[in-house]
This record gives sequence, C-alpha cells and structure tokens, in this order.
Amino acid sequence: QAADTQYFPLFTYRTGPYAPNGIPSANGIADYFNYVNLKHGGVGGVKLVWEECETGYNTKKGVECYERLKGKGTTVVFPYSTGITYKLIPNADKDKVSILTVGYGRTDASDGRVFPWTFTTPTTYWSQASAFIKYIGAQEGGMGKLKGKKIALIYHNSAYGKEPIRTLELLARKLGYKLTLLAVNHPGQEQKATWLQIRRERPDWVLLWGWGVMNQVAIKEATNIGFKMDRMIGVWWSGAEQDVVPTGDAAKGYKAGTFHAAGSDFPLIKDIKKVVYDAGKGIPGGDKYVGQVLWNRGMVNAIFATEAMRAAQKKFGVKVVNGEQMRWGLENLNITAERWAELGLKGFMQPVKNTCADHEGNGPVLIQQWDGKKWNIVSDFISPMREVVRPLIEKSAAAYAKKNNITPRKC
Amino acid sequence: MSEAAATNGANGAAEALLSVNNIEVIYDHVILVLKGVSLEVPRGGIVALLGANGAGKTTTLKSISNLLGAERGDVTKGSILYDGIPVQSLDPNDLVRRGVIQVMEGRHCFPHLTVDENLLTGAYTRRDGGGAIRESMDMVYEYFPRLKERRSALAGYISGGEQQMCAIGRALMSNPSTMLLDEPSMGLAPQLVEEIFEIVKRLNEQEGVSILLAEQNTNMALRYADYGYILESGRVVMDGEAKDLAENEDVKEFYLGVAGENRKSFRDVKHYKRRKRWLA
Amino acid sequence: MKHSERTFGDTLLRVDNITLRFGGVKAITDVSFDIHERQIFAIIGPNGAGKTSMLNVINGFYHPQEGTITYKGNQRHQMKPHEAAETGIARTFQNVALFRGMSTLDNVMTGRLLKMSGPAMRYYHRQFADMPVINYLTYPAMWFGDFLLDSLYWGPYQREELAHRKAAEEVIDFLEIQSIRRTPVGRLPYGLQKRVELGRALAMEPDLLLLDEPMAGMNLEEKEDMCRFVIDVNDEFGTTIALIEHDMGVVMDISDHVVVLNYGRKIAEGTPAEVQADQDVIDAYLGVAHEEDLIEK
Amino acid sequence: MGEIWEFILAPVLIFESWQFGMEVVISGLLAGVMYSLVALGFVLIYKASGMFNFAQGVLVLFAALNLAGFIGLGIPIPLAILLTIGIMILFAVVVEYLILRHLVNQEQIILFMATIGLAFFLSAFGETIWGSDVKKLDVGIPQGRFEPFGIQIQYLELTAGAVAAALVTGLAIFFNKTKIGRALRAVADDHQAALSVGINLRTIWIIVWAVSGIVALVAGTMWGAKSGVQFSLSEIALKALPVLILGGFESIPGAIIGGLIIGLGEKLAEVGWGPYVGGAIEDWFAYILAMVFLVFRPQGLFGEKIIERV
Amino acid sequence: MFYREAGQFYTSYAKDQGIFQLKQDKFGLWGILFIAFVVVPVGLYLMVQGGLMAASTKDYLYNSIFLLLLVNSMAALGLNILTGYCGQISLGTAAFMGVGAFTAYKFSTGLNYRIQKEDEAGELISQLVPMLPPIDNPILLVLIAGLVTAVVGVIFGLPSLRIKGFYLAVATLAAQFFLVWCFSRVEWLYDYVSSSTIQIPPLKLFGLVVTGSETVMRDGQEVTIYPAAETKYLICLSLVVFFAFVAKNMVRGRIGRAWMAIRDMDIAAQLIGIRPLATKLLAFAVSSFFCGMAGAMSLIFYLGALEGAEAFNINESFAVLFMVIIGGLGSITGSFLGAAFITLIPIFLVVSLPWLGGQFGIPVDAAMVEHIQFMIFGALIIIFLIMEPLGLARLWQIGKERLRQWPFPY
Ligand SMILES: Nc1ncnc2c1ncn2[C@@H]1O[C@H](COP(=O)(O)OP(=O)(O)OP(=O)(O)O)[C@@H](O)[C@H]1O
Ligand SMILES: Nc1ncnc2c1ncn2[C@@H]1O[C@H](COP(=O)(O)OP(=O)(O)OP(=O)(O)O)[C@@H](O)[C@H]1O
Ligand SMILES: [Mg+2]
Ligand SMILES: [Mg+2]
Repeated sequence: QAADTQYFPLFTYRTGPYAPNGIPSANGIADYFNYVNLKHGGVGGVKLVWEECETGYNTKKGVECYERLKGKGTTVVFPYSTGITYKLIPNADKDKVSILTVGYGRTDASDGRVFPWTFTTPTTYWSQASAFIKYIGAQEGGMGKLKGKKIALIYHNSAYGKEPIRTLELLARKLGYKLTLLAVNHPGQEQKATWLQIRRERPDWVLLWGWGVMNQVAIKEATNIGFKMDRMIGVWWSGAEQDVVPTGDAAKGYKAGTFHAAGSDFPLIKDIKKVVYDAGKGIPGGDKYVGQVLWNRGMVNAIFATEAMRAAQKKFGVKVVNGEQMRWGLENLNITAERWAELGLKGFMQPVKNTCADHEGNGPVLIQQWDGKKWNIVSDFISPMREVVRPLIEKSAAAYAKKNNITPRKC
Repeated sequence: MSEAAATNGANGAAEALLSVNNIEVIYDHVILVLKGVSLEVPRGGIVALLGANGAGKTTTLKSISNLLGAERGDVTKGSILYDGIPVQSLDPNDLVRRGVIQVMEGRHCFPHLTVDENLLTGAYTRRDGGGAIRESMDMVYEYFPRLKERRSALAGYISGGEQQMCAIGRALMSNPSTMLLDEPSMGLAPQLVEEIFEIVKRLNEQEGVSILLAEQNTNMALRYADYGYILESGRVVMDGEAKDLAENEDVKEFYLGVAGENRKSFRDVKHYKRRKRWLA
Repeated sequence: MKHSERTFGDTLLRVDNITLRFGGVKAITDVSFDIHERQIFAIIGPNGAGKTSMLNVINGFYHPQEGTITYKGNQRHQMKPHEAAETGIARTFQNVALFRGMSTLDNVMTGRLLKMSGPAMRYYHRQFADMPVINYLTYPAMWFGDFLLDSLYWGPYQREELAHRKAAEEVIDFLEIQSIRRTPVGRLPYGLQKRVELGRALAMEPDLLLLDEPMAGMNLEEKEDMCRFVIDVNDEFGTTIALIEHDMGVVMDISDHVVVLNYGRKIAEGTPAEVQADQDVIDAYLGVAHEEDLIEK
Repeated sequence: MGEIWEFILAPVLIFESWQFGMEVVISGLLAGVMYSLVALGFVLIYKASGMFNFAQGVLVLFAALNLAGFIGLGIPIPLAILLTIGIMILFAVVVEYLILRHLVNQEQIILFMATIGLAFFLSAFGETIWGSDVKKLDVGIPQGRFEPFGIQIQYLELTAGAVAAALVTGLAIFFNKTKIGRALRAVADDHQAALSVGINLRTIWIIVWAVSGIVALVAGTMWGAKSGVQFSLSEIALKALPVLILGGFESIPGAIIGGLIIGLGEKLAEVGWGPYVGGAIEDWFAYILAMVFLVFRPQGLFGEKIIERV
Repeated sequence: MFYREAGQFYTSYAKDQGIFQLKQDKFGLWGILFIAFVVVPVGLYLMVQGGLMAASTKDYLYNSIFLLLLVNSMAALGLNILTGYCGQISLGTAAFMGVGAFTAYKFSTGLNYRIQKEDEAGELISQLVPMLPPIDNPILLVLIAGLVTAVVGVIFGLPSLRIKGFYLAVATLAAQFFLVWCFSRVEWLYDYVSSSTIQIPPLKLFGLVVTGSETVMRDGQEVTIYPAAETKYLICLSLVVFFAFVAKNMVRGRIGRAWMAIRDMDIAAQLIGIRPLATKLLAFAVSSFFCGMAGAMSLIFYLGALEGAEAFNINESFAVLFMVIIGGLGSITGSFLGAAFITLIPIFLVVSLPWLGGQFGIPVDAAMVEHIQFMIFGALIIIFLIMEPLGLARLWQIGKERLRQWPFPY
C-alpha cells in the first residue's frame, strides 16, 4: 500500500443471475474513480485504487471478499447486496470499516446512534415506500382519495423484497387503502399465478419490488393482462434499462422510483465519457453503460465515497484517510446544491446531508417513466413521510440495540 | 467334432482365429489379476477354459471382447489378435459386427425390456432385414420353449434359468461367427445343460462358429471341446487336447471327480483341508 | 445309504396349498409339503418351475394369494421379510445378493445384526419387557442408550461388538474364507461370493436355512466343499436346510427329502431314490441322458 | 368452521367466477407445457444412459445464448437457428468424446456428478463468449393475447403448447418405433451388456445429446421470448424437476402429462391458497404434489417399473 | 518402504477392530490433529506477533477459510451418512442446515413469541415474550439445533420408504423448498423482523466472547472485547473432530452396517432382518443431526447474521452433495477431502488467477476470473471423476496402496 493511494474494494457481480444489473452498477463506481484519477489526479492528491471482487450476489462469497480485502487499507465497503450488508454490519466497528449502502441494505441502520458505521445515504426503502404512496395520493388527487383504493405490492421473496411491507402496512392503516401482498420467488421467471391474482383483485396501482429477471417478466405479464403501465411503479432497483429493454414495447409507460436524474445529459457524465472512454482508458465494452440508470447510481455511490474522503482529509489534515476518519467523513457528508453543480451535476440530485443520528441523509425520491427509448423524470422531488418512517426506524434500531447489548451513542 | 479343428488347435498359430498373447490385466490400477495368459482359438474350434473360482476366466473373456474398460480393468501387457487385428483398437461394437459375441457371466439381461425385446437387441447389429431376424428368433424359441412362454414378460421378473436362456438366446440372435461363452450352463436344469452343449456343437459343426467356453461343468466342457486350457490364479497352468486333459490325473482329481461306479458320494467327501488354490 | 437312517424332529414348516400368481402368470399352484426339523430338504424342478418363488413365499418376500404357511407351529399371515428373519429364517440368493460395497467380514457381521440388540436393550428385555406401563418410557430410553454407546464405541457396546466379531470369525473360519476378510465382496469371483453369502446366512444362526442354488457356477472341488459345509451345518448345529439345486448328484447325495415342481405344481415328492425313479420327473426334468448316468450308478 | 372450509376449498372457490377459474386452468396448463419442454430434455438423456443430466438447465441457457447471440450479430433468424443446431450437435460430439465415453458403466450418481461439472463449465463458457447482459430473443413468435369468452390466452403459450405437442409426438415416434428406441432402453439398463450385444454407445449418446440439445434450444427459445436470455434461464430446470418425477424419468409423454398436472396444480394452489399463507407457495407445492404421486407410484406416472426381485 | 503393514500383527479382535489398521495411519491422524489444534493457532499467532503476517490475513484464514471448511465438513459428514452410507440421495441438506440455524437462533433468544395489542389510539403495539430463558452457550445451542433438525429430518425422511434413487433426490427438494419458504414466511422463526434476517445475539463460552461484543470497564476505561477468531475456530474444530469420531464409530458398528446393507441391496437387507424404514429414518435423523449442527455453526461462528432463504438456498444443497461425491461416498475421510476441494479450489483459483494472468501480462478482471474459475472447477470435477469415480478418498487409498507396494510394483 503506497503512502499516497486510497484503497477501495469493490464487491461486484458481473456473473450469475443478477449480472445484468451488477455490471453497470460496478462500472459506474469504477469509471468515476478512474475519472477522478485521470482528471484530478485523485482526491486531494491521493490516487484512488480499487480492486474488484466477484460475489455473484452470494453472501458467502461476499464475506470471503470482505475478509480477504479488508486488511488492504479498506475504509469503506459498498456491499451491493442486502445479504452481505446484514452480515457485515456486526463486524463494522471491530474492523473500523464503514458500510455505505446507497439506496439499499438495512433500513433501520440509518439510525446512526445504534449503527455508527453504517450509512444508508441518501435514502431508504421505507422512505421510498412512503414517497410512492405520496405520489399515488397526488395522482389520485389528494391523500384523502386513497381511502378504499387497492394497491398491490409484488415483491421479490427475500429480505430485500420485504423491506417496504411494514411501512406500506402502517400507511394502509393510516390512509385506508387496501394492500395486497404478492411474493415472487427467485428467480421469478414464472409469475402466471401472481398476475392472475392481479386480474382477480384489479388493483388501482401495482408496486413492483423486483430484482433481476423478475422485473422483465413482471412488466411483460402486466402488459399481457392489459394492466395500465403508468399505474405500475417499480422500486429503484426495478427501474433500469436492463429491466425494460428486453421486454420490447411492453414497458412503455412503466414508472419507477429513483433518487437521481436519468440520462447522460450532465457535464460530469459527458466529461467522464470524454476523459475515460474517448481516451481509451475505460473498461472494455463499458461505454454503452455510461449514463444508464444503474451506472449513474454507481457513480453517485462513488461520489459519496470521494466526498466523504475529501471532508475527512480536510478535517483531519491527512492525505490518506483511515477507517475512523472515513467514517467521520461519511457522517458529516454534506453535498449541497452548489457542490452538485460544482461536480458538474446540477439538478442531478437533491442536497444530501448526514448527521450523527441520521445516516439516511433524507434524500427525496423521484419518479421516472420509460418512454420506450429512455427514462424520463416525470415528478418533482418527493420528500418521504419522515414523520412516519423515522419513528419506525428508531424503534427497530432500538430493538436491535437491546438484543445485541449495544448502548446507543448520544447525539 | 471335426478332426481338422482339433489338430489345428493342437499344433498352432497358422489357423488361429483368436490369439491371446501373454496378457496381463490390472483392475483399478492396483489389482493384478491375469499374469501372462496366452491362448488360441482356431477357426472353427471349440476351446474350453477351465479353472477354479477367481482363476481369471471371466477376465480373460472380457479382455477379448474388450469390455474390461467398463470395469476399470486394463490390459497392461501382451496383445490380443482377432483375425489378425489387435482387439484393443476395436470398439466392442466393432467386434460384434465382426461376429464376436460374448455371453456374459451372471445373466446380464436388460431387466426393463421384455424377453422379446431382449432378443431383438441381440440382433441390433444385423443388417439382413426383419425376416431373417424373425427366423432367428423362432429358432431361439425352438431351442428354449420355456422362454417362448414368457416372451412378453419383463426380463427382470423371469426366473434365473430363464434369464440365462435369454442371455444365450440374445447372443445367438446376432448370428455370430465366434462366441465367447462364460458359464453358459450355470443355473440351468440338467436337461437344458445338455441341450446348450448340443446347440454349441451344432453351431460349431453346421455354421462353423468358433467357440471359447469358460465352464465349471468340466465334464461337459471337456466332452464337447477340442482343446482346453486350465487357468489358475491368473496363469495358464496346463493345456492340451480335451481328451488328454480328461485323462489327466490332476484334472480328474480336482475337476472331474470319478465317474461311474466308484464315484464318491458328496456326503462322504472327507473334510480335509485342501490346498486352497484359488486363494493363492 | 447312510442318510436313510437319519431321524428328524417335528414339522418345522408346513406349506399348505400355496398358490401364487403374478397377474396372469401362475408361478405356484396349490403346492403343499412339510419340512421337518434337522432335515435337508431339496426342491428341484425345471427352470421357471417356481422354486425360487417358493423360497420367496417362505421368507415373506412374496405373499401367496391362497394357502397358508405354518412355521414353528404358528400359522402366519402377510409377514414382512424382516419378520421372517427375526423368527430364524435365513437364506442365500440365486443371483448373489451381497452388499457389494462392504468387505467380507462386514457382510458376515450384518448377519449378526439381529443378535446385536445392544446391552441396554437386553437389560430392558430382562427387566421391563412385561411391564407395559413403563414401556413407553424405557424402551426409547434403552434404545437411545444403546445408540449412544454405539456412537461412542465404548464399554459394553465394544464388548458386545467383539463378542459378535468372534462369532463372525468362527463362521469365516468354518467356511475357510479368512484370507478375503477385508476384500470388498464386489471384487470377489462368483464362487467365493456364494460362499460369503452362505457365511452371512450362517452368521444369523438360523433355524431354517434356505439355499437357492448354492453350488451354481462351481467346479467339482468347490461343490464338494460346499456340500461339506451344508452337511456340517446340518449335523453340528442341527439347522434345517431347504435347498434348490440343479446338480442332481448333489441333490441325490445330500438331501433327505425331495420335492419336485414343474410349472408351479408339485409333481413328485419323496426320498431322492423315489424321486429319481419317477417317470414324470425324468420326463419333465432329468432328461434321458441323465437317466443313463443315474442308472449306471 | 366456515373459515376452515373456505381455506380448504379455496382452489375450488376460484371458480365462483367461471371465467377466472378457466383462466387459471388454462394458464396453469400452458405454463405446465412450458415446463414440459425443459423436462423433455432430461427425459431423453435419462432414457439413453440412466444419466440424470443436471446440465439440462444450463443447456437451455447455452442454446438460447447462442441463438440470441447469432441474431444479435445480425445473422438472419433461420440461419441463426441452423447455426445453433450445428453448435448443439457439435457440443454433443464433444461431450461424448471428452466425458461420456470415459464413464461407461459407472454408477448413476457418478454420471450425475459429471453433468454437474459440465454445468459449471458450460454456463461460464457461454457467458464468456456472449457476455452476461440480458439479451432479447425474438424469433417471431406472436406476442399478445386473445380473449374468447373473456378468457385471456397468450399467443406465446399457445405456440409453446403446439410446439411441445409436435415435439412429443415426433420424439415418441422416433424413440418408440425404431430400433434406436429399444437400444436406448437397453443402454439405460446395463451399459456393459449393451456393449456386449454390439450397441454403439457412442453413437447413441451423440444422437441423444444432440436431440436433447435441440429440445433445449426449443425450450430456450420459448422461455427466452418470455423473459429474455440471461443466466436465470438455467434455473428453470428446477421447475422442470417435479414434472420429471411425476411423469417418470423415462417417459416422453410423461413429461407432457406431468407438466400439465404440475402446472395446473401449482397455479390452483397459488391462486387459491397462496393469499392465505403469504404466497409464493408454487415452488414447494409442485414438489409436494409430485411427491404425493410418487408415494403411490414410486416410478412416476409413466416411468419404468422398479423391478424388485431376488 | 516406510509404509508397510509388515510386522504389525494383532492378537486381539479389539485391536483389529480399531479405526486404523496401520501404525503409520494412527500417527498420521494424531499428527493432523496436533497440527490443527496446536500448530495452526500457535503458529499463526506467532507469525502475526513476529510481523510475518498481517493480523487481517490471519482473520481471513480463520473467518473465511477454516471456519467455512469446518462448517462444510460437518455438513458433508452429515450428508455422507445419508447418501454415502445409507444410499439415500438428498438435495435438502441446506434446508436442514437452515433448520439448525433457526433453531439455534430461536433458543438463543429464548423462543420468543409475539403479543399484539391495539392501544387507545389504534396503533398496534407488539411485544416479544420469551418462553424460555435464552441460552448463551454456543455448544449447547449447536447440540439443540442438531436434535431439533433430526426430528425434522425424520419427518422428511418418511417418503424414502417408497421412493428411491433420483426420484427420492428430487422429492427431497420438496423439503428444501418448503423449509426455505418457511424461513421467509413463518415470522415466528425470525422474531418478526421485517426483513426475515436473523442475527445471533452475543454468546459466551467459559467466559470467552464468542459472538457479538462485550464492553467492560478496565482501568477505568471502557474497553470493547471482540470475539477472537481462534476461539471460534477451536470450538468448531473440537465439535467437528468429536462428531467425526462419533460418525466413524457409527459407520463401523452395527448401525453403519445396517445402513450400508440397505444402501447396497435393500431387499437382501430386509431378508436378513433389517427393518428398512427404521434404518432409513435413523440415517435421516443422524444425518440431519449433523446438518443441523452445521447450520447452527454456520450461523453462530461463520456468518453471524443471515437471511434464511438466501443462506440455505438450493445451491448450498448441491454444494454439499458435490463435496460428498467428489470426496467419496461412504467415506468419513472423503467428507473432509470433498469439503476441502469444493471450498478451497474456488478460493484458490480466485486468488491465483489474477496473479497468474499478471505473470503472462494478461489482465484478468473479476468477471473473467469468475468465469475461468467456473470452467476450471467444472473441468476438474469431470477429470477427477474420470480418474477415480469413487472420489478423492479412493484416490488417497490407492495412493497408499501404491506406497505400500513401493518400490516393488505389484
Ligand atoms: N472389477 C473388479 N475389480 C477388482 N478385482 C476384480 C474385478 N473383477 C474380478 N476381479 C478379481 O479378478 C480375479 C479373477 O476374477 P474372474 O471373475 O475373472 O474369475 P473367474 O475365473 O471368472 O471366476 P468364476 O469362476 O468365479 O467366475 C478374482 O480374484 C477377482 O477378485
Ligand atoms: N415378481 C415376479 N413377477 C412376475 N413373474 C414372476 C415373478 N417372480 C417369478 N415370476 C415367474 O414365476 C415363474 C417361476 O419363477 P422362479 O424364479 O420361481 O423359477 P425357478 O424355479 O426358481 O427357476 P430357475 O431354476 O430358473 O431359477 C417364472 O416363470 C417367472 O417368470
Ligand atoms: Mg467368471
Ligand atoms: Mg430360481
């Protein structure tokens, strides 16, 4: 480990059932790191080095990767899998490695008092679920109109897929809509029964919490039974090009959540294309992913890491930051609108600000829609219902603390 | 039994259809079973291969029909020539096409096929049309009327002796020119044992089929064969004209017993410990 | 002949009007006979006559449609194969049915399994077996106790194992198969496999031993040995033996009583001498050629 | 009490609306046919060698990957199909040459394990060549639906049903009426005895693997049209297994009948009982259903009798 | 020359019944145990102290390799008992491991159940009530997990009376899918957390922290004590070694012979008096006991937190089956060899391939490594099977036989 490089392990899944989504995600991170090195010579003069480790979206492999790479100067990991995240959380404080899960992972870990080392910036599944309800309410003409409406949640039968259920159930009690839960087993190639139930229930809205091939099949089946696509909203992991392109025209009008803008129409992204790919220094065959939804999200992930690093460098006056410093940087992450603009991403995302107690950064959610060619943002930034979500998070985190003899920090 | 064949068998290589030269066989990379076996089958001859349990008769036959590979056995030394061609370079099915067929020890029928179907698979390599095959089948059923009664039964369910008939019948279906028979008489009723040997003899005389016969029923084997080899723990310990062997004292003692008047009752055989040659 | 002077005990097994069908095929039709204690009983007949099926009926593997079997005075119904073994019936098979993955010693030892009830279990039988109230508790406890001892290979269990090992070794000595003790039986030549199979059956210390063509595929010398074993078992342990064999010499010499089946029916019964003179038997089974041999004798 | 009955009868109660009920039945049957297509490949190979081909799922993926890949290169569809068939045949030859011939007369579980090795190799090999992206596979199978009497039916599934029927008829005739069919069963019974009567195991295996590869191509095309071509395609093998044991390992018609029963059963169960117990029960329900059948017929509905005789 | 039985005679059956017939083998075993129990932990400790190895490398060896290896060995032992010795192929191993893991979890948290009430405001109030005092002894948890799994295994073993061979194998997938479904559907199992993920609470053994962490006051300062990798390793190792001996004893005694008899020829086995159902069920029970322990070990020592449906999915079942077949069916040693092969080869390839690529100047990226690794792995399986269908254990044995004969072949 040379003195002036900062090391990042990247857990990727470029193979296996979820590879189509894993490739652009991993590329987004790597391309941004590469860009920072090429363009700015690293962060604060410290070159970034990263090493990929293939997990195949498998927890055991992820653990192996983590253990193997953690000693190489790792300060923060991006597990890119709910299973791996859960496994790493209990180790984090011992190893002094932060866990940054951008838009996935363990929602209640955004309570920084119980989980000082885990960051769910910029937003969580629970927030997202509440934002979806808000959006649906707005579409129906006011939250009051939700009463008596039927909403179906089709979800991947896994920890990931189940995340929103509590929130949606709670809101159903509050707002009076009827929630139908439909689980789909991995990999989700066969969803006939699920969609037959949709036909029977005739819900007004369908929320899709899918992953991998499940998304495409769901979209196809929805068109097959003639469900209106613009009343189907996917989670942000169900709203990438990979999920809609293979379905052909079926996906036209389909909506999905996101927390950042779509497309490559931003100075930074154009610059990455130029500096990295046009100069022939990119990942072979990787240029086609630049600007895709998952690529953009990978880039956001990388930006959070580098911004945290920058903050830590400034605060501690060091060049290469260590685990604790990185953690500080993440906890005090503060990307303002100006900073986004400076980065070349004006209007790409809302400001993000973490605090000691709140590691979620409270990022609002956007709705995007597929027009058959590309994703377009069709909503304003929707703030989640914090008054509902935050107490849930705190309660859950408190229960975790109790079970594991953790004394929550005072913030 | 033809005089000519007998002499051929005795004196040499010239007319040997099948010659096994000093082969060594190892199972599983470590178990040495044949330690240099040589033998010859003249064209149109009947040769008997005798020996105690475990002497290596089956192994010898399997190395000739090239079925050892399937048992993780290997011919590591020596050569086997059939009609001048090294057997090792031929596939088992090539051999069958050339007319070498083996009746395997232990009644290897296809249990899920009916007797009829079993016989038909025997004719798998034949190209001479359905009519001829029917004919052979009728012939087999003529030999084994019992089999005919059970023709539509699954071979897995028929009795042991019936399975043996089925296996022999199946081999006959292929119109062989050389037969390797591994204990054909095993488990057959006395009448049928006789019948089997008659069939063998008839095939040999009328169709000129050459026969290599591994048999425990030494009496019978030597009565019908021209020439015999005696195998013991993987080596040929004695060979000669069948007639001579039948007269040999040792052979009498160990394999034939004394026939006729002086035949000892099985009940009276003394329980003395013999040299256990098969355990050598 | 010596054996004509032999005396036998009571009826050990009575077969009464047994009929066995498989679909349309009648394997056995209305066959009856008695086997007496200490007898060597032979069943002969042409191929497919129903001999093996008869043995299968006797040890509960086939269930006849009609007729009854009375064993040791108990008439039995729909018995499971393992129950037959528990009442002391052992057998060997026409197509060798050894446990191919195991060594000779282990195969013989499996024959002892029924005798190895475990020390705790034996204690149970001594102490509690007739106290139904506590049965429900003690039986599983004893069973589990034995199981634990087994898995630790410790104490009384080890002693028991060794005692049975000794018994197995005796059988091995008796059959003179010491040198293949540790060889996996799958590798043995056919004849030795038959012998190991006999060993396995003997290890069960049966009252009734069923042998299905024990001498097939053996040469004279080996047949003589085998006969010796059969006779010794019969003499020394008083085991009743029912055997199927196609070698007439053997049958005539060693059996006390012969039943002849043909097409599933009993066509003759009696001493060997009576049977071999029976014209039906000669026609159906022995054939002309053999007749000469026998007459010669 | 009423609730219990309501629960027990749930799969029947869906017929309260007969149209919906029929829709469940029809889509169940058609989904079952889709499974049958995959199960067929298993049957062929099992029939010919007693080999439980774990790689069948991967074979489906591999075939579809090749087809999609060729189409992606701009090769016209008929040519691409021919090319893929060629590759499947080549594949059969290679598998025979490198693997099968060395495993003659081995126990079934060993053969099974070897196919697992093959599955590992093949899936990685396919992805190395064609990449891990999702590929669209469109060979002109009609999309969309029609609605007689208000019952929705998808064209794709109807096509699959027709193709499966044709395949089964063809294969059944080919394998039951020819000498090869008998030889196959002989080989599956006893490799060594089959060799000894002169059956050429190698040719037989090449034929069977090639046919099975082509069946995999058909299955891959159907499933690929439905869900795109990607790694997950190999996992549909798991949906075919209950079909396989229910129909019987050796029976070509069994694969279809099994598929129909499983498809219908699991859909009725999922739609009927699913909502009561939290859903996603089809997977295990299919297996339990198959197992219940097996308890009564241990060889499956049309499998070969298990011979027990001593 | 050095590996000969010559001169080693036994004068009693007791000695002849011993696990190892040769002195050399016995020494070999003691040697291996000595290395595993003493040399490895002490050696690694010294190497870290002496600066020869990074502490994280040591952790890596323990946490990712040794522990995984031990867990897998335990599972492979279990499956080998069922498949290798009793001949019943099972594809439900992972699910049984899962039962073990969830049992351990439930007992470690006192078998909670939930009471839900609605308060005046209409909000749902839920509360977890333990049925038993939580157990915090990891070994006890592992044993309980084994016992409970044994019961579950017996239930799913019932169809084996009728169903055989691959039909049974596929039918056991019913257990796999059903149990895994339960892991994500029966809320009681995962204490009603929304994500159905379980995490083992802090456990201690003899005062040593095994999982979680403990904060103590030392010299007036708060110090957090984390579990040492060595502790976990030694506990797991002891469990595995002890139960390997138990397994060996079972399979060489009357129970094992009954199993093998059923495996080799079930009809003949019945005819010599073996009760097929009882024997098979016993195999299912014992096998599940081992698998359950493996699952519990996997949760407690190896993963710490897991999602049932993911950690015990069908691929894990297959993986254990591979271990058993590659290692050698019906061989205790084989279970270990197979577990090592299946566990270590991929890791070895992942680590060595990029390095190898570097040697030849070919950049090998992570996806490529994965692909090549799969291909090599698949090819190795096939090559091994062709070389020796009876598995690594047999290869090992042949090697020894050769050595015995060396230097005089045959
Ligand atoms: N597959 C095998 N693996 C290992 N050893 C074997 C194998 N088959 C046979 N053998 C050994 O080879 C030797 C010769 O066996 P073979 O079957 O050739 O004898 P045989 O003369 O035919 O005996 P039998 O008269 O009993 O049939 C025997 O000692 C046997 O143990
Ligand atoms: N399970 C079964 N199913 C159908 N048929 C059977 C079955 N068992 C026996 N048979 C038939 O019953 C008849 C008698 O068979 P069995 O095996 O008893 O004959 P066997 O007298 O032992 O003849 P061999 O001397 O040839 O062994 C045979 O024709 C056989 O086909
Ligand atoms: Mg032989
Ligand atoms: Mg018989």
